[in-house]
Parts: sequence; C-alpha cells; structure tokens
Amino acid sequence: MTGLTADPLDLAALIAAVSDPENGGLTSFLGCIRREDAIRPVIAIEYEAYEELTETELAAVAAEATSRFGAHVACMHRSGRVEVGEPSVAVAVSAPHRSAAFAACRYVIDELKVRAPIWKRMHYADGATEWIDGRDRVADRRPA
Amino acid sequence: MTGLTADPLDLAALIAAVSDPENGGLTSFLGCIRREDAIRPVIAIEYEAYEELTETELAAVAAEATSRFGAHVACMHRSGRVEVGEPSVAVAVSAPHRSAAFAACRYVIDELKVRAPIWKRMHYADGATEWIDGRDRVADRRPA
Amino acid sequence: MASPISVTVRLFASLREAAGASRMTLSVPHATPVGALWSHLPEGISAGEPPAALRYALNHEWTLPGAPLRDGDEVAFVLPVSGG
Amino acid sequence: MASPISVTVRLFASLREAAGASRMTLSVPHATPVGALWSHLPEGISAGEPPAALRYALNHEWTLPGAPLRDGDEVAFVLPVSGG
Repeated sequence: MTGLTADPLDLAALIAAVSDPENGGLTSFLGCIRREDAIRPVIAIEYEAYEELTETELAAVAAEATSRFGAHVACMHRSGRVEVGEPSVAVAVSAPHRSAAFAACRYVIDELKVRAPIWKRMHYADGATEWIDGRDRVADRRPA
Repeated sequence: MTGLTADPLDLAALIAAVSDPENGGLTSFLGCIRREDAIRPVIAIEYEAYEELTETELAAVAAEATSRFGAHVACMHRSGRVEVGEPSVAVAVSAPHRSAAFAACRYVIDELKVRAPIWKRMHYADGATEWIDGRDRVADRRPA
Repeated sequence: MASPISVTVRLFASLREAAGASRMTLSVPHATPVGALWSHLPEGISAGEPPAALRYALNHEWTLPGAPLRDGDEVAFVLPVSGG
Repeated sequence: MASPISVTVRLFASLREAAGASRMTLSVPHATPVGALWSHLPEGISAGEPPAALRYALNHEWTLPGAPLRDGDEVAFVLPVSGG
C-alpha cells in the first residue's frame, strides 16, 4: 500500500496492511502540518505532486526497505489541502523485531522526503500563500 | 498517558494524547505477539506486572523522554492475556521534527523493556505454558 | 538547425501558476539536451535562471541534464521538493 | 538474634505459582539485608538459588541487596523481566 491520496490519511489502514503474526515490531510515522506559531503561523498546506513519478518513487522506496530490512511497508502521501495538525504523510512498517522496524520506517520517510516530487504551498494565517519550490517570490505576484 | 491496562491497546487514543499542532513528527510503536512458527508456535502470551513499580517506571521513562527530546509521550503496556498478532505494548511520541520523535520513541521502548517489572507466560500451540522469568522449568511441574 | 522536434513540458507549483497551465509544448532542435530546455521557456514563466537544485524527469523517469530529447518526449522540471 | 521483624514479600510469575500466593509474610532478624531474604523462602518455593539477574524493590522502589529491612517493609523479588 503506497502512493498518493487526496483523502485524509488512515493510519489504521496502513497498520492493518503491514500486520503479520511473525512480525513483533510495528513502527509508524505521521508527518503533520505544524502551525509554527513562532515563525509565521500556518493554517494549511496544499500539496501538489508529479503523480506518476511520486507513485513510482514511493513504491521503489518501499521495495528497498522491504529487501533491506525484511519489513512490510505501507506509505501514503497526501495531495491537496491539509489543515494544521493533520498528517500529510503516513508510514507504517512491520518487521520481526523493533530495530529493523524503526530503521525501515526511518529509511522510508527520509528517502521519500528527497525522492518524491511533491511541493508545498503554504497558507499562512495572515492570508498570504507561498510555494516552497526553490524559486524566489516573483512568481507569487501573479494571482493564484 | 502511561501505565498498564487489561484492555486491548488503543493506539489512536495514544496518538490523540500526544498530538500537538506545533509538533510535526509523530512516531509510534506497537510490540505485537509473534507466532514464532519456526521456533515453537505461540497462541498467546499472558502478562503479569508488579503494578505499582511498573506504573512508576513507565511514568519516569516518559518524563525522561519528554525532557531529553522535547517530546510528548504516551505509553501503555498490557496486562493479562494477549493473542498472537495483538499488541502488548504501545508507544506514541510527538516532537517538533521526526529525528527527535524517532529517538524518543526508541528510547521509551528500549527503557521500558528493561525497567518495567513485567513477566511473560507463553501459551504454546502444543498446549504447554512457560513463564519467562529467569527461573528453570522446575516451577512448571506444579499445576497452573 | 537540426529538424525541430516537439516536446511536452510538465510544469508544477509556481511554474504551473506562472504559465497558467500544467503542460506546454515546445519546439526545439532534435537531440537538444534536457538541461537546455529551461532556456526555451518564455521569460514570463521561467523568470530567469532555474533554481540550483533543479532536477529533470524524462517520460516519468529521473534523467540527467545531458540526456538528448527526441520528438514526443515528455520532460518534467522537478523543482526543489519540500514534501512530507 | 536481633529481635525478629515481620516483612511482606511480593511474589510474581513462577514464584507466585509455586507459592500459590502473591504475598507472604516472613519473620527475619531486624536489619536483615534485602539480598538475604531469598534464603528465608521455603525451599518448595525458592527451589534453590535465585536467578543471577534478580533485582529487588523495597516499598515499591528499586533497592540494592544491601538495604537493611525494617519491620513492616514490603520487598518484591523482581525476577528477570521479559515484558514488551
């Protein structure tokens, strides 16, 4: 179970997908939208993905973790708007023991952060929006 | 939220307990009963805890993780009988970023495994039972 | 000039908004390297140099700037990501 | 012998089953060190030497074998654990 979804993430479904009576360790991770009060308060983040390549990369990362750590892996990333406090990415991993489960879970989240072509558009409490895509702000002057 | 329960573990409740809009990383761990087909198939494990000291140690470990990793921590351990595939321990941790969340979650599970005075009685598929408490099998001849 | 070929460019995030479209067709010389494609974007969209960490995908697979383009290829400008 | 004191011993897992009870009261000399208490258990329960990694709790707090006992204390024999 890997890929993109426009629906709220369902960690329980990911956990069910990786459960295995031979696997004693099940580690999961939720990446949630931070309000970042101290910096510039956020109300939501909008995710835009290059869908085809994201699906391929999430599947590849999961397969690598499976072969490398002997783990079952489920990993879903949100597209569309996600409110503060809500998860934008969910990873669930099971393995015979906890060391492999933790290592595999960490591997998946670290790799997808780099390899999944997904961009964030910040929606700030002050009404401004901003794409986080490495380009300077000139592009924001154009009406959304 | 730390302590013992005789009820099935509710990871969603632990996750809700540690959620915080300022915390972007939420890591959880479930320790599940392994069937261990290849060794000696298990059907269930019965947990007996020295309750007072377990409650104190779980709270202490959680407090240490909170101060050391700046994390919110929830950790529950099962008492009584747990079937294969079911979780006997659940940890949920949130922190501003994933590194602290993973480190804190790992800290809690590693520490509680050593410090919580809890013992396992294995219930094997072949009908035998066995306490895992460091004493040789003489004690098992006595009827349960 | 080598006979022109037509390639599709996938645009995301602020590029998509600048262009008002998620796809564009560009006509470029045959075998133009992927890394040269940015300069063919209209100035109103590219707004100058590409970001340092720009990556490319060719027909939905990661590619390197030197890969030569063929007619009908689809290139994605993978701007620095910030997912998760 | 120093005047005897009465202490409660908490028994868990296979010890509890051997004793058929989770608590026992033992009468020992005043200031007996916690680590000496095991030998006061009836042979039918202790079944020989304590496990190597035996730990002790005194009134619900971790303690060391040398801690002297006082009347009314509660000691737990914390057998090697296998929780989680």
